[in-house]
Amino acid sequence: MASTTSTTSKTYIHGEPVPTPDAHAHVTPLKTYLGIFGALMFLTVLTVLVSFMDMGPYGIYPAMMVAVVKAALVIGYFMHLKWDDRFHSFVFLGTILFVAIFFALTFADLTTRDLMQGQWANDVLQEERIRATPEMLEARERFLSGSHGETPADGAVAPQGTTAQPPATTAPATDAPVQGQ
Amino acid sequence: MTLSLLGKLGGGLVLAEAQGGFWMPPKASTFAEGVDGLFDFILILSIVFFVGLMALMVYFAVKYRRTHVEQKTSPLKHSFKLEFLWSAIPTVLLLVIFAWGQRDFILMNAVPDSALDVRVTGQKWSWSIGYPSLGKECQNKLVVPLGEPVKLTISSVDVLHSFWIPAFRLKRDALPNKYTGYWFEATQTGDFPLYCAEYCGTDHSVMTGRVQVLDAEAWKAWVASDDCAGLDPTAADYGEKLFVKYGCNACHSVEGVRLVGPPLNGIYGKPETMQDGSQVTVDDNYLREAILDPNASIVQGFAPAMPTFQGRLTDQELNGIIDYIKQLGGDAAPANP
Amino acid sequence: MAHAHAHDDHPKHLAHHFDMMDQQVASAKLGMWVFLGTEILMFSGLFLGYAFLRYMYPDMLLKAHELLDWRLGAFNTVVLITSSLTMALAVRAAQLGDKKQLKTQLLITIVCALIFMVVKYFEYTGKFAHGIFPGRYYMEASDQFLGGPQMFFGLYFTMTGLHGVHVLIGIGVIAWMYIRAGRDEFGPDNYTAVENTGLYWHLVDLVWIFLFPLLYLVK
Amino acid sequence: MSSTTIDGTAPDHGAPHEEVDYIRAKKGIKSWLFTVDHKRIGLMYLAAVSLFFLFAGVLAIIVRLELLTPMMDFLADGDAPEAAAKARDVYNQVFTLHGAAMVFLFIIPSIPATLGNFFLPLMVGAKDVAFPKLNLASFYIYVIGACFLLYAILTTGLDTGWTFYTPYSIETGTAVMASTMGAFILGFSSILTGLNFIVTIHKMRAPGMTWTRMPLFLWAIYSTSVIQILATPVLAITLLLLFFERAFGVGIFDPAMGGDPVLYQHFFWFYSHPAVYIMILPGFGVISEIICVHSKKHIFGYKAIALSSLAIAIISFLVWGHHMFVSGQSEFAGVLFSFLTFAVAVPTAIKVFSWIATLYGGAITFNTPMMYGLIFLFTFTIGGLTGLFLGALTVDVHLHDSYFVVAHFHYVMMGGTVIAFLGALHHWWPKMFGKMYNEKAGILGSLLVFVGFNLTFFPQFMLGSRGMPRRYASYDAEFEGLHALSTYGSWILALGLTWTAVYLIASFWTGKKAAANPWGAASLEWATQSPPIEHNFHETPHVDADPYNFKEIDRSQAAAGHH
Repeated sequence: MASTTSTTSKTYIHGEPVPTPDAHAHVTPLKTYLGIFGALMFLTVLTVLVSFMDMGPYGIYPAMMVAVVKAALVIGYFMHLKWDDRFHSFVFLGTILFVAIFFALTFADLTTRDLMQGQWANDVLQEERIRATPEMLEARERFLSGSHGETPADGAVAPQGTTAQPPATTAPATDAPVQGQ
Repeated sequence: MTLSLLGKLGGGLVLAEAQGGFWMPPKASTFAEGVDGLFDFILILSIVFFVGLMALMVYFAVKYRRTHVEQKTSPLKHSFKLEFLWSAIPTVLLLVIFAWGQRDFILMNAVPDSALDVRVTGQKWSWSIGYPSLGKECQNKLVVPLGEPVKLTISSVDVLHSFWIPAFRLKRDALPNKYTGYWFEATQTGDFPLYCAEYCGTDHSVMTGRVQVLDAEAWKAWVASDDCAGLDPTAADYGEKLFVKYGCNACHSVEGVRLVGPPLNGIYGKPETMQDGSQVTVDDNYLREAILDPNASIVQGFAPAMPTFQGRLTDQELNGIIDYIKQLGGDAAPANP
Repeated sequence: MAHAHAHDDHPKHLAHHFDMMDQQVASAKLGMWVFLGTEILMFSGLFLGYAFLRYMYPDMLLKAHELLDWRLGAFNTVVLITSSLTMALAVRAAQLGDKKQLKTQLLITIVCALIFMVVKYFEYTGKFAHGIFPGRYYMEASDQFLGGPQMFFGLYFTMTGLHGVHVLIGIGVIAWMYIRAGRDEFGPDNYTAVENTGLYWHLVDLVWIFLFPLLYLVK
Repeated sequence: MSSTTIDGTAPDHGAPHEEVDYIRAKKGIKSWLFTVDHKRIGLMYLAAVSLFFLFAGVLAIIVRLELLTPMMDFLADGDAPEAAAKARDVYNQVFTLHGAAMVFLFIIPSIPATLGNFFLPLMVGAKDVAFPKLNLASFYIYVIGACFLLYAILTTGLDTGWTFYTPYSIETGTAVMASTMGAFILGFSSILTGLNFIVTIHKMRAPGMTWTRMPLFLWAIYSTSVIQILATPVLAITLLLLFFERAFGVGIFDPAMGGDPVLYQHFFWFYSHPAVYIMILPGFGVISEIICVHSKKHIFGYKAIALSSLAIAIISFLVWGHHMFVSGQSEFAGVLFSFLTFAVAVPTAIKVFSWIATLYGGAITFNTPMMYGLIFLFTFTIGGLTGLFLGALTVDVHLHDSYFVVAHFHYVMMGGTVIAFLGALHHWWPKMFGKMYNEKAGILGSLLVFVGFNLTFFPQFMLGSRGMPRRYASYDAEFEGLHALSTYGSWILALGLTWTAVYLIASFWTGKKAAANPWGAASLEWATQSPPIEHNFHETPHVDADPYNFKEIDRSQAAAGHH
């Protein structure tokens, strides 16, 4: 019922003899690599430029689309997935699928909480629901009104309260935070 | 010993049968019927499947036991019909269970407008149960009227807790960052236990209380009584009541006993050794700081376990508690171990 | 051993428990791809944390990211993409058996990675100088509030920090490849180690491709 | 014994040229500590895992002793109230460490890392796993992780429960950071083992071993590894975030900063629910092997069992929210997760039905492995069915965090995995050590374990449904009888396990020499001598039939009955 074979020239990668896999053979031409590099640089510039268009919270969509395209280029060409064993693509896409499950089901909770839970103390504002003290609300107001983001933040003009504590304000700015657009 | 145990157990079972059932505690809310119904449905289903499977297993095991070395066995490898059936039938039954549970679950969360508003606040390790419309505030005691809808809005001031009333078949976690809750209508007068069901630290096991369901008359009497009444700042026992209301007594004894935190009797005006070795005299300012920012300085030999009361106490309440600690007797041993 | 490999044509780089070179190479590559999968899932937790913040506190997040300098982020993006290119070229050189090219490209990759880390260093110290520390050390207690910038920076330092650790590990591994290349260990028949190092390095790049717009750009 | 023939007969042992086995192949402590032989690594895991099982088991006995009576007494030093408060702290640490040690140090590595390591390469007909050095590394990573946990125990202990729920885990004064680091490191051990197994199964199967000729144990280990690969990284990042939360307050899990403890639970259970299947799937695999081999019957529904393992692995990622029905997640999410939860019950049911159908028409030997196989069917079926109560939304609202849950997961984890582990140890003991244990002692041990186990945990179902919350150190007097019963059961269980350890260890000296294939099994691990030689097989085996093709199967009947 069973026989023995010594190790011969055949590969048994899936338990069955298969012709020698060809994963090695493909050498990408230099031109392709440079082309991909150019495309990635172009997309980087593009995503920065798009971010200057004031799209508010919708800015995330073009940014993510560009990032996905860039990722696809890196994976497909730099990482050779385009010519690689199909199963590696399967592994990669499978991983992405489970990341998607993680996100989707967690957000299935986060985004639907107020459907029914709004009835518990829904007279209280989201931010103030529990534990927010007046000082916190004031700090929030201060922060959102932009006093942090817009000053060159070298301490002198920082809003009150940021001057006392040690490491906060002494060293000169090595990278001046940029003005809010 | 074993006999007495069996007696106890048997007695317990008979007693349980009288109060509720073999499996379940007494049914005391409108939801209990539905929950127990589904429980029984799954139980019967489980027993049928379990007994059936075990009977088959034992039957096969005995009938096909190996009696001689060369015993031949069946070549049966699979049967599509059988496999389809035993995939499809459980699927249908499971869908029924799901749908049943889902329906009641939604009802459990749809609060009628007329419900009596009760606020439940968990803290390490006690429950405050407030009645905004009645101006009452109870400790570890929930009093509800029979046959009237009651809405509990649950939250916590420190870590997660969970407010479980087995007789009502209801439970919901108390969170520090948002309100949760449930509602019910009690269907049986009596006195039932309530528990904290989410692990919350040292005294989790004693974070329990009672639920009292009162009939209309008793309820009226209770509402009019001064049980759980709001606190009068001019009353002599104002500080003592606050001490219980905020659960201080769960960790701080006033009889010289070492609990989670240091006992408080006789400490006022005395020096205490802190964790960093420094000596502090217990005065009004120290007590104020110790209540508002408990982890700023810890008495030697104790863990930093106390939640902050910043933003939870009014100045009047704070003074009341400090006055109470001030006048506590001083003949007990000093708190230091 | 004596029984298993009695035959003479046992390739130099073949480990004892494999029958065939191709089998060994395919195993190493599959292993690497599976490992990359675990890396992606690990980072996904941080991205979900970011998504949570964005969902719960959009105003704060949009405001807080303005405290980051997009120019430094963009510069680092360019540096990393360049290093990705040189890494790919290094693999190509190994495939073609061009030892000199291989060493040069690996060296450029290491230099790019070091530049990335140096820029990160200045970015971090710059933040620290302004009191921007993660979490509860952010500026002062009075600057923190529920859903405040302390959360954004807590996550910013965690994400970029974990990514930075990956860059450092990458530098170590690529340096090792450089040393091995110097010992003439790689050739057209044996370059899986370089290839797998490349895969890892590209993944580090990939993560940054997403971190950059999310942390520095998105409004 | 030079032939690798697989024909189901017990080959004549003491054959002329038997070779030196893997245990005696090399001498000295170094030859063990630096070995890359998967079999030796498996044995080192077995030693480590057994040690931690003993440790966590002793903690369980302490828990049960405290719960013998309603008051704090066993752990309390006297009757004073302060003694009770202190004893409650000790109790909290004891149950936390019992859980953490059992989950992270024992159950997760139990079957995969010990028996998987030992038998996976043998069963695929390979000389070793794909990455032997990585395999050794993951053992040492496991040891380092365990050291972190031990450090936590020896310093301030840990009192968060094994789930590390925030915000309690952020503010407690116990060694949460050391413990999370420990679990984080253990996670890497688990990931690397899983990675190794996946690649081994993909690339190193012997000639002729197609996917459908793999023993079901391999399918189970494969599915387990898939979960390890996909879920454990999320545990790693969760624990890392918790670590940073304590170190500098990232805030996303801390309500005091604006974070959400429920988000932490999502993160945690995204790993920890699939982890339940990391724990039980290898047990499923073992049972498939045991039931077939000891009833000499072809498995019923090979494909259904194999694919249901994979299906469970995937669906297990969709159901984590059923740990959170009352946690404050949205009601919609509760309903969604409840629905998905019932989906995972179907493949599990298919397995149980198939195993019982396998018994039909067999030639069943009542030896110790088979006893454990039957016990598994009994206890796991209870464990599985009680899961239905907890998946149903409203019933779970009542039963959540009660002793019903405690009983349920002990029926699955202990009645499932541990029983399967014991069965597997007995099934493969002859192969691993070349010695037969005392069969009568084995049967006695299995009966003691069976009685002790059910007596310990069945009363807990009743405790839970009647309203006993879990993680309570003291309780209402009405629960005393059932608790006492449970404690008495734990003594019988401990006796049974001790007895098992004694006769198994005794077999090293007193056991008869085992044949290469004492059960007449047909899978590859039995095709080499017992214990195997260092490189497993003299020649690469060639497979041309499936692993349940016993010679006792009546092929004439098959030919007649087919079509």
